[in-house]
Amino acid sequence: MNTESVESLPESMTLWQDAWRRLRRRRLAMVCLAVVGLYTLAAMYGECVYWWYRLHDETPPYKRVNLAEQYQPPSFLRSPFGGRETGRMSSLERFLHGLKALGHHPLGTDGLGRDVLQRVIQGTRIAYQVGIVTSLIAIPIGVVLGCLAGYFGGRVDDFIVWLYSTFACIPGLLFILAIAMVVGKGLLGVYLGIGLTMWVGLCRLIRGEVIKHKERPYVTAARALGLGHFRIIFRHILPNVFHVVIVTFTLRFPYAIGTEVIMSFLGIGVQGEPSWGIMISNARLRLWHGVWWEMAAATAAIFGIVLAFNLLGDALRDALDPRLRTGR
Amino acid sequence: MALSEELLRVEDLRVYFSTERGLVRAVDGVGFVLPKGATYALVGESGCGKSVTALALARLVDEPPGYYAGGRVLLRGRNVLEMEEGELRRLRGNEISYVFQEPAVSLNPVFRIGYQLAEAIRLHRRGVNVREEVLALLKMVGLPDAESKMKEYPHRLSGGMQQRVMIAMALACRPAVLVADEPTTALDVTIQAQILELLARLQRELGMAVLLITHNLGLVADLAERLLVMYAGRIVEAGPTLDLLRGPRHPYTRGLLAAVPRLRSVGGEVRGIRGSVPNPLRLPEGCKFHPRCPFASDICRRVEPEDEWDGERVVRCHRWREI
Amino acid sequence: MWGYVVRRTLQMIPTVLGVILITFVLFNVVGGSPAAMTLGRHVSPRMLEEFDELRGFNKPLIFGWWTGTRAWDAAAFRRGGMHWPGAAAADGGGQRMAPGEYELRTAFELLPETVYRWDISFMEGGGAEVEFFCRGDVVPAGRTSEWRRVDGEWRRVLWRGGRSAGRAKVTVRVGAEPAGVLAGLRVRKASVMIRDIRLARRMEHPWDSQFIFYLRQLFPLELVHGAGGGWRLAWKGVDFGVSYATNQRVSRMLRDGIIPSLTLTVPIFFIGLMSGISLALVCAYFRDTWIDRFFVVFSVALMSINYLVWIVAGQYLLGYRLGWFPVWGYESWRYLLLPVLVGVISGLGVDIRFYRTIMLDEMYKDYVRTALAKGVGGAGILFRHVLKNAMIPVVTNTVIAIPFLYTGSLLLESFFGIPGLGYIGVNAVNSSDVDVLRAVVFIGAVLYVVANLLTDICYALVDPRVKIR
Amino acid sequence: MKAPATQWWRLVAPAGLLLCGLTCTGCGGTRRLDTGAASGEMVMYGATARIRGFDPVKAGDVASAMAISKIYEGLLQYSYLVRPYRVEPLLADGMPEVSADGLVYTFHIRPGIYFQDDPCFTNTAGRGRELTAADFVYSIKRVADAKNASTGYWAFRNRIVGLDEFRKASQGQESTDYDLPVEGLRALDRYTLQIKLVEPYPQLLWVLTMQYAFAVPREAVEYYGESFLNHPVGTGPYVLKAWRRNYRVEFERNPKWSETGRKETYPREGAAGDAAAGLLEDAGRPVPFIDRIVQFVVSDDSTRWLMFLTGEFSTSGISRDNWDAVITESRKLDRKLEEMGIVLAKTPTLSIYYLGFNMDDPVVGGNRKLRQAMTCAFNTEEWIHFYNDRIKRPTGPIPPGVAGYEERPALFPYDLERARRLLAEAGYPGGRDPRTGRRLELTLDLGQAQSPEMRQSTELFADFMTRIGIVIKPSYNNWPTFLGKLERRQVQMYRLGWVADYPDAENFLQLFYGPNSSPGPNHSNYSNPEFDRLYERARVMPDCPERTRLYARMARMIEEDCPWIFTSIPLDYVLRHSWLRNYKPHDFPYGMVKYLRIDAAARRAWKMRFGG
Repeated sequence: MNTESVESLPESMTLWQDAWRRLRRRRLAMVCLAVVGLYTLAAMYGECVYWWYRLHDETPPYKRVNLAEQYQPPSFLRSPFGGRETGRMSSLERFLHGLKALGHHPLGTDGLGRDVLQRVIQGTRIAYQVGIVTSLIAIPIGVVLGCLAGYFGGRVDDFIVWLYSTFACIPGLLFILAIAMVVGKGLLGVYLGIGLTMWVGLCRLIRGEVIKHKERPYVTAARALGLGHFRIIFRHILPNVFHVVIVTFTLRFPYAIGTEVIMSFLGIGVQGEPSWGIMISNARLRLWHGVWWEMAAATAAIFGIVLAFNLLGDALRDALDPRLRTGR
Repeated sequence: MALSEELLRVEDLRVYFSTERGLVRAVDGVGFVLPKGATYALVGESGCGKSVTALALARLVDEPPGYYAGGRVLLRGRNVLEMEEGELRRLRGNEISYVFQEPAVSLNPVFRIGYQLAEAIRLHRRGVNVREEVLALLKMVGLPDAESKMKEYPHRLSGGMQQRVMIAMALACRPAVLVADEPTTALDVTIQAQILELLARLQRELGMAVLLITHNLGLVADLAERLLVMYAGRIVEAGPTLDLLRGPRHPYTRGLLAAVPRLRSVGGEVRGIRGSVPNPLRLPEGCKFHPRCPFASDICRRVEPEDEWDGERVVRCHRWREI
Repeated sequence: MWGYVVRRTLQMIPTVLGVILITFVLFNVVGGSPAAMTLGRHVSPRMLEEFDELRGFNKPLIFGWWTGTRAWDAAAFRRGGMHWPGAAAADGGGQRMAPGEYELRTAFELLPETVYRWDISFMEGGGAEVEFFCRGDVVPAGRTSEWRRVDGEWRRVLWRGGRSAGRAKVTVRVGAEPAGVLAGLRVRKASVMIRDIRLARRMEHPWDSQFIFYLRQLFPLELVHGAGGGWRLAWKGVDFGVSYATNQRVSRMLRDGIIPSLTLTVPIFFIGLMSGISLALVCAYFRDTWIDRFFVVFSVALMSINYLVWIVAGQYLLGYRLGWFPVWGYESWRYLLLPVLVGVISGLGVDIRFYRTIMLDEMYKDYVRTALAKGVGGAGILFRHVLKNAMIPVVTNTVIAIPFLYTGSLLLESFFGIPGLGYIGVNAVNSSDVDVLRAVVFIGAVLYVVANLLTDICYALVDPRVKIR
Repeated sequence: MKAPATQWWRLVAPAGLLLCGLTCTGCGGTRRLDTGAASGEMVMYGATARIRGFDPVKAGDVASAMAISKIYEGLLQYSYLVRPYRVEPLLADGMPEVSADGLVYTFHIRPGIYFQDDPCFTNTAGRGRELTAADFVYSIKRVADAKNASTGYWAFRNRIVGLDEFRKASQGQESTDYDLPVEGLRALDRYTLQIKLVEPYPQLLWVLTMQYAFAVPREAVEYYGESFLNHPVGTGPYVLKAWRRNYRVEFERNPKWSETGRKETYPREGAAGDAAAGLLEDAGRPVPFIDRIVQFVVSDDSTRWLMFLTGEFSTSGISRDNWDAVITESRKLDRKLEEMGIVLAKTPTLSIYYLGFNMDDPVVGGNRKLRQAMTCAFNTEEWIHFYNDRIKRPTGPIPPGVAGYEERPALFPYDLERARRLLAEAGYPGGRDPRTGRRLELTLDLGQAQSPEMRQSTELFADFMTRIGIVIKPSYNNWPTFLGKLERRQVQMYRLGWVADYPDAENFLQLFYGPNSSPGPNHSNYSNPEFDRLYERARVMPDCPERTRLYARMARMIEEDCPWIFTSIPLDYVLRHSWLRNYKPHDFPYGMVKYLRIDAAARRAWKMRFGG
């Protein structure tokens, strides 16, 4: 088919510009990007709240118990524009009153009277932390080991392949749980558990790519110029395989979030902070009695971010690496 | 030649592709007539649209992204482009069949050769002894030890043999038209000659019409009766092979011929064509060749030339008489 | 072919060794007190030590001459846990001790005929002198020149003031009558700060370690002196130890758990495979139409729903609200319907996407065009040509998933009360049941390695292009 | 023709097995839950926690103890109906003769008690033999055997003459010699057992009702070896029919009872009000009533609740989250449930839940004012509200219903002002640590992090403390890790409960006895020479007013010193279906299932009306 040759026609554009252009043309991808942006903002806001209260040495509102307000449904279900006390108000006053009521626990409260929305935002903060920190653990390990294995081959390759195949053959979730058990409960356990299992796939991909690129003329040329091995690997080959890292990152991010949720739910994840998994776990029992909003909020939050990242990851993969295209 | 019966007529064929970057007019107004038993060659640089033209003859272009924007392909008077799916299926492999350029990937890797041949026979012919027919076909294309080769998987054969199998498969139902899309590109030079020879022999024996698609002018000189030169989705020049090779009229054909290295001109320079194939998304105004044409004048930049007939020869150029 | 299998089997060995190493390292640093779990609420240090001894928990990890003893809790002192009569409370990470005599009272009497070592570290002496003394049936070990025997007790000066920090080690051998053995410190001239006192016991053999113990459980080959006088190797059967949470042999727990796991995962596996492939074929057949696009979005959406949500929603809506399925239990096949359904649906998104990618990759291959040109119809291309080629990645992907059948679906089992290996695994995590967890992980890993081998063999069987040397 | 047939089987057999696996193993040879009644058999279904085995020496957890007590029996048992609790003879023929100095106990054992039939009795070709005094000697020795790592050795340690020596001898590699005589533990003749004590041990009678003193036949232990804990062989009302670990356990009426003509009867004597409650209707009738007991290991609250509602389980607790659906504002049972014939029983339990301070910790251990301040800041009312009134606030270490408990106001009741004042006196004005200028931060360690109720109530407690300016940092652990930390004294604060082993204040007060410090049960490492002296005195005293006064005085000392914040005494709310008869809540319900009866007709009728 000639479309291939059509698309590879020269245009003075870097890979990244080209990818961005492809991406921008996808409406769905842009929507996802916007959603991810929203979540990022929420996470940053959550981080600010957290640190503000931390620095002021005060208890943040999402941890403050108010038993008088427990199990309040979301504000939009509480008929904010009606109610008894609005009887003698003018319509404008009533409207303003309604707005204020809408802003009061918009997603309801949980069993200790804490605002669900605030807790969902804090959950976003935790989810982002988990996604980012696990990537910060997994990506350097995966990239460095993958590059070394692919480039040097021989003994180095044997060792690294042995290492990752050993890691790969241990059942995933159990391995993560076990690591978390060793490190101890809490975020550190989550980070290490997920991070130390996530590098394997990346390492394998990078190794494959590097092996391919090692044979390319530009590497031979660089070698002919007498460049050092590490310079060749990290200055010449790595930029050419870095799109693999980007795509892996976007596809692994939701995985990390989902795993964190499961770990927290099982009680070996985040401790003392409102994570989505903990919210689901708290809300589960009340669900039988119709208190659905805490469960729904956490579930929807997870669904949104994971869906956005999944779709974005697909689009990115299509844009960055047409050979890996999965079709539309 | 002119007396021959008309078999395939292509009129103003237009095949466009809608890609992410825009519309690609891969084939834009191609027309020719292929008589029964004749061998025509379609030549041009890669990307000029010749493969798409070939595929369009049996409506094999992937839709989407491609679509047929206009024109007709008449095989024995019936328009292929308007056929029902079932009718098309009966046509393909039966009346018009193909030999593709890379036999290594064009054969299904997980089926035995015998099966793939038999499939072609079973689809269109009833009441024949399939096994014997397969053996006969393999013998016909000169495959030694046909009996055992039948049971082999494609990857166990050499490139030349694979291409012979492809040809055998194409000939399984004695088609009226054989389209050979660069059948020799992926092969060694020595094998190339064998395959072309084989094609020539089979064409003589079976009396079918052959449309040979190639970018290599030298190869087709002996084989084809008529040359069709394509550039940017259009046939820019056509005519009997010898006439055309001796006296090319379109500047593009001239350029192509000049670019063929000749033994005689050792030490002489090989001249190519300036510039490169234009971006199909942004074809120039007027004559599509004018940016690379040494003879381009003002009119070439503005107005697209029409076909000009001169006996059996056609050319699309404003200034062919002048140069 | 056989040569290939043998060679690949040999290549498995390093991986299995790696797994052994990882599982050992991982699970031997796990915190927690199995002894307290087993022995109940009324424990004493002595009982703990006896328990450790029984289970080999007090051995060194891989190699070592010295091992800790519960007779003296190493951690207690640094946090100020020790109170000698007359000594001030601990502060600044140490215990200040005024001149006087202090007994190092152990929680229980030491073992007879055993070598013990006190390891004491000091800080800012300020001119103090510290002497170690030891009474009873005990002999100093190590350099004897430093020891003096006075008044029926052994004495040794450990610390003379002037230094800002330091530590001293005292080694003694307890005799046959440990009952009267008493050690202590005498502080003279000025007060001294003691940071830490540890007591260690000497092993008879440095390789008498937990790692070797573990290896010998996994590779229970033993040299046995045969009846005929010669030596021979005997295989004693793999032993995964005893679960302290259930008091059961781990191997037996695994045996009991495997059937329920399989009854859950095998249906999930096959139904998932079938539905995944058929939906992927639908996608491939209708590629680039709205049906295909719908399935793409559908599968990504399915993928994005957390496993937990499926379980909770399944139990709540289908089990409780609609009453279609039993919510919990493992009594008859009806109890498996809901977990199987949840398992299939939660895996469907990934499956559809994966198989669709494979199918579409194949759809754009050149041989498809050849088949089209031959006149093969859409269905023929899809089911004959494409499917057979797509089976190569499908089969390999499938075989590699088989070991995960064994561990079952961790969450499914624990939430639907299916007493399989996943359930056992989660329970083991929650109760730090190291032996069980280690065995589950280990067997899972070994199965994975074997499945890898099978995958390669299958690959060779399915794909005629792969040559086996 | 034969070859193809075998070939065919080879193909079909695995597939068939798989199919069987799918269907048969699923049902495990059992019928649907509710069909047992149809055969005229009286079957009871219920939930249980995971059972760890049927070896009485390892009956450390409630679930195992409950299961073991269905099969094994001891010399004595608690009376079912009488309150306050009292022991009565079971396998013993009357109460023991006690020497004047309280050191020698002589028991006569009922003749004609037989163990169940079991292949382990090789001498009698599998027929169960008669129980003798030697069986008790053997069984208690088993508890002392170091190799058994029994959870119950504490009950006899330093108590029975010569038993500690036996334990010492049982250490080491070679197998334990059970023929080694123990002076304080002798079978005088076939039916007479003599126990000699080192010092007076008035709690011995309570101890002898516990699983650790149950009679185990030596044949079974030796026959089954390591798997003895899967093969219980006892004298009790039930035998183990089937056991799928982690999932399901089934008991069946012990056929040996009818075979040997053994008769146990329903008690004729009850506490006040029992007759009115219909608890004496079956007085004098032979027990057990129920033929078959099936229990499931359901770890999930909501699942258990659902199975109760559908009538599969005959009793259920009420979790916090089910509360509103079950109990009305006025602490009555919900009307709808009442109409379904569900009955609510509510009693305080003999247990105390608390937040302990590690007295070794430099911050909280040395600062009594700080601990008192935190006790004052503990908002009892909100705590009880959070638990939906399912708890009572304890005032001291002795729960009500036990001698030594005093009905009086707490020394440090909820009082924020006082808490702030005390906190300032403790050196943390406004909660600020003057050294850092920030709020005082304390770490609270917990086990069982997976329970949402645990987590949420901890967050509530943390909130109480922030009101006086102290930050609580919870640290969740799994249970063993938590115990490990306690054992190594690595915690600052911790959350735990104590369920009584027997109804005697001594059992609670020993939690503060210095020598019992971690790893012993005194996890607060509380050490007070005065308290220790009183404890040592009270421990050997028989039940008398003076001892009760001593207990009360000790409890006051503890309350004053605040090594714990006493948080709750759970009220046991149990729901049962009306067709379950003779149910009375009991703090030590081990072996009491034999008194329960199911009204089969009533259950059938109920099922017709309400069962899905």
